[in-house]
Amino acid sequence: MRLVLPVLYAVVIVAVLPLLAGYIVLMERKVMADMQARLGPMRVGPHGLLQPIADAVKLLLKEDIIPEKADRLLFWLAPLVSVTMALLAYAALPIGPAFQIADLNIGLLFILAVSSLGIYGIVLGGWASNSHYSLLGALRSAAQLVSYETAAGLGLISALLLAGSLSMRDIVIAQYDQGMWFIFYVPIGFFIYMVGSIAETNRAPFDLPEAESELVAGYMTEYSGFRWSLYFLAEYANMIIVAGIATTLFLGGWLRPFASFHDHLPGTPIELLDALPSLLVLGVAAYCFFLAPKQPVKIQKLVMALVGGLCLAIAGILAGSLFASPAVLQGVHGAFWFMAKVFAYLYCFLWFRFTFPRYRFDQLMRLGWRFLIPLALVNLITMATALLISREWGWSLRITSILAIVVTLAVAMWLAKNDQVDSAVPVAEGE
Amino acid sequence: MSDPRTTELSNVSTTVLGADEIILNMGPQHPSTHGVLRVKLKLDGERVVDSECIIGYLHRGVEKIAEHRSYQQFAPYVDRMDYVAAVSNGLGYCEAVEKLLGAEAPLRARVVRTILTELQRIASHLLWLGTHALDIGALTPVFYCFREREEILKIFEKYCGARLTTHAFRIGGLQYETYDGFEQDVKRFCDDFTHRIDEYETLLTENRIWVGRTKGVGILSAADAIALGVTGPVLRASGVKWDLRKAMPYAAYDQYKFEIPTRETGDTYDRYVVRMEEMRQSRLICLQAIENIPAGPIMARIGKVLKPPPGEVYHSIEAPKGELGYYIVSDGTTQPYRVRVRPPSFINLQAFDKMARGSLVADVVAIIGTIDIVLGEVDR
Amino acid sequence: MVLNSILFYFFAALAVGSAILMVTRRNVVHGAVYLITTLLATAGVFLLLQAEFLFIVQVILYVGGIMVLFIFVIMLVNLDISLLQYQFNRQRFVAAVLALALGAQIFLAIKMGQKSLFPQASVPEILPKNTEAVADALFGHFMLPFEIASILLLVAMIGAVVMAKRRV
Amino acid sequence: MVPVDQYLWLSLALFTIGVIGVLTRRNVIIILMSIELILNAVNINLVAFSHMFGTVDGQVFAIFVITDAAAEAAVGLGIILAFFRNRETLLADEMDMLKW
Repeated sequence: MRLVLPVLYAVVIVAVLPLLAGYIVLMERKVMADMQARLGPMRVGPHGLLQPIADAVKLLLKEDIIPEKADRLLFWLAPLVSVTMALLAYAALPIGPAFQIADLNIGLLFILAVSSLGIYGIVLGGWASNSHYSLLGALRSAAQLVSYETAAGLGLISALLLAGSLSMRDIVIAQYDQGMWFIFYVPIGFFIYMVGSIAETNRAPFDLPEAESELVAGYMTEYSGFRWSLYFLAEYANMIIVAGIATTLFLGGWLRPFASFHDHLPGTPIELLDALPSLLVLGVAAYCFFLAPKQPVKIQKLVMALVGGLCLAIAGILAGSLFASPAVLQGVHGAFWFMAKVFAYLYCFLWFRFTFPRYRFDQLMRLGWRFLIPLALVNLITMATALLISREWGWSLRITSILAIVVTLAVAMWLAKNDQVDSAVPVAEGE
Repeated sequence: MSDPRTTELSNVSTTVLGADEIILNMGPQHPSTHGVLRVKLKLDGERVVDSECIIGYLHRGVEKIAEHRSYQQFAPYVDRMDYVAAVSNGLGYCEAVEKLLGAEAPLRARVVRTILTELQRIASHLLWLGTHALDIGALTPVFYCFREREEILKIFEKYCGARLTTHAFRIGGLQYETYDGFEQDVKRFCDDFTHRIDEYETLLTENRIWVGRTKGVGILSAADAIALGVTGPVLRASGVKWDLRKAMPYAAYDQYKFEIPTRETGDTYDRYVVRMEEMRQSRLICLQAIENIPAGPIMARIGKVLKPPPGEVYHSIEAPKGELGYYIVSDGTTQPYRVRVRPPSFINLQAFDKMARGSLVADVVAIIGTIDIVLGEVDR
Repeated sequence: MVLNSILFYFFAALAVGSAILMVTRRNVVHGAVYLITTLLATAGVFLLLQAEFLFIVQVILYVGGIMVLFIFVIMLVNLDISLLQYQFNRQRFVAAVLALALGAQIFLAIKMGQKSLFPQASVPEILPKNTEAVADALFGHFMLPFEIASILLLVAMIGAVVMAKRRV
Repeated sequence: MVPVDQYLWLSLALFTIGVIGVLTRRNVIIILMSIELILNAVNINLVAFSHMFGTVDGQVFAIFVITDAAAEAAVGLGIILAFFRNRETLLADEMDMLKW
């Protein structure tokens, strides 16, 4: 039993993740369409609900091209490295108190280490393609990843200070014990991590390696079909990973809002929050059933109704677990809240993508090294000081952390003001 | 350097390459060169050391065609030059021929022409804004811009049946009377449009990344701009207050009040600001004109067969992209002896090298976008 | 515990095998990939030795940092020429023999001292909180070396920047 | 439990391979990588002994070794880059500017 459950979880994750990635793409396209005053995919399935499956089939059936002068071994290996490392990181991600493959006591470091290895997929793939666009994209991507990893890591440490543990599980439990999500103690750390994670996953406005008009598609230029979809999967898996890290460290992981009140005031109305997930999903189900008859084609009606039924089943499970033992309740609802937070975080990614223009490479590097990393360091020091004060003098951490935030904000203002050099190209100085 | 005849034996390829220098060809098939412009860049790392625009991929011999068509027959051809501002092209041509004939369109026709041309200016700037923002990586403005441009194109369609290459005007005036509800349509659009511009500006004007990508990029000084013959918003962004609508009023522009927006630095951001302000001014002109469209005929009495007296004429208008001039020589027959077009895009493109030298590759995309070229007009 | 042994021999074979490949490959990028494999296998060995923190350091720093630097540089310098050149130098046979002799010496040394070195393969109690223990050691007893190491890194950083700069 | 001497054999093997690499290869990047291999072999020893004695001192030393490796790699690669820019070669036996 000690081994069966983790293996089961692993199988579930590997099986579900491609599907999930596909539906995140659909979500992306729908959100983009909504922000741009259009409809997005509407043809395949009702409201494009089957679009990801059609896309997947298309990708798998495409011809697999290996450039003639490519390094065949590495060309073959690189996407696998990318996707393996992305999937490996899920081993330590707690998607709920019960749903975690392994609770390592170096959990966070493990995830960071493994996902930092994904860079090899990019660099080797870019090199193996034997194309200038690929190589340049790969080098840019790698430089960007290395730079922003530093900033993101420093942002994470500010939350680690509060948790006092590297185990993902303990971090969440620490937030439960302290009665507050860490985002409220270290909002700036969260901000830094967010920017860093967007850059790490090569998303807009930091998507230079992929979308910069002169680099075509960056390191993926020469890839097609299945290999390309592996890269794609890795990218979206990485997005979920960074969202999962942010959720665990800053947003309370699987905890529902006001989780700690549960202990303080048993039986109070705040318990109603437990019913919220099932009601929400029930609402979605009702909406699906409302839309089903309006679909133009019979099969679309059927699919819509099936989706509604699925939502109904999920709502049932969520509601049913309310009456089961506390462990089951926590497990099921924990997974729900975790996924809800992950998707909220991912939504921000999409939001940024469709709002901001793209940085230029030198601006990107300047933002990373001259703004984010100094800010992260200052944030770390102020937070550590706040923690020390509250420990030594017995002040409330809430007060000292606010002081720390104010100081850090002042420094941020100062940094931002100093950064306001005009964007003219800096005078050439070395590489 | 923008001479179409020197394609391969160009200054860029013949100069000796330094140790870390490479030649990069952007285009003619490239998402951000707006059609079939080919830019040959000499790069030191990512920095542009030298550049050259190679054009002519869309050359159709428009000027030559003119010599074998009657004056009226040639009118639709001019729409195909700057195909995103066809109405303005038509206006310039019609007025040039009218000048040659010594005729003038009736006032009503001139007012309607003004309204349509200003709408066309807005449409052209909208297209520029959308694609320029897209080049710099902002994905969303292009859809908003096309939404509003659609409204303008609908007005064109209702008026003359065509959306893109409209052939809206005839020599001597207008072919069609305005349709019922024309004023209301334009007014509704103008009333709505002011909020829409605000919407674009909230997305871009104050946006740190947008400012970072455009400010200080592709600077063109006023002296350089004048020396290169640059016109239109590019010139005005460099601080030269020159607008043919004020300097040599044509159509009905002398009747309306409007400002000529200018900026000082002449960088990409300034050109953006100038064009945004121009859209607002165009909207104001439309509103003023729509208030009071005089009654009367829409066509001057010029006869069916045009035989201008021998002579030559140069007439230019302020097209969305700059000074659009027509030089027409008549030998007294029904066909022009020679038509020469002064396209703003072609002349403005000459400033590219000046702007791009010393910038990064990523800026080249922004600079091509900011000049606002249409290759149909550059190559003719 | 059998699993432990199997894993150890697996990692050891992987490490040695890819180390040999690294030294013999013509293509430098392939060599780097094999070195990465060796380093990862070593990281696995560290994990078996319950040095979790070192495992992470090895992966993040060695594999995720230093080797990326290597690959970067390999890609920056032109490879095509060096692929055609002869890969081993003139003194290769002598050098190989000498290296093997050195290896044999160490082998003998370990073999002879084996008994006295390891009186009892006493299995120590499992270190429960490896990260904390390392942190305590680093920031307590080894504070001064730690600071010196960071100064070393600073110096190296400045040196690398100066070296790699095109125009000083 | 794997006896400690097994770790020493592994370390010895890696060390010898590294030495062979340093002494026989011409490509200076491979030489640098072989040095990394040697340092890595040392680390295995340190950690193995650390495990045997039940303290973390060896691991701390290993961390210092890794730090050193990072510094060495950074400076070494910087030198290689600078050298490559000037001489267009990566071969150690062609780096003979100081010989006469």
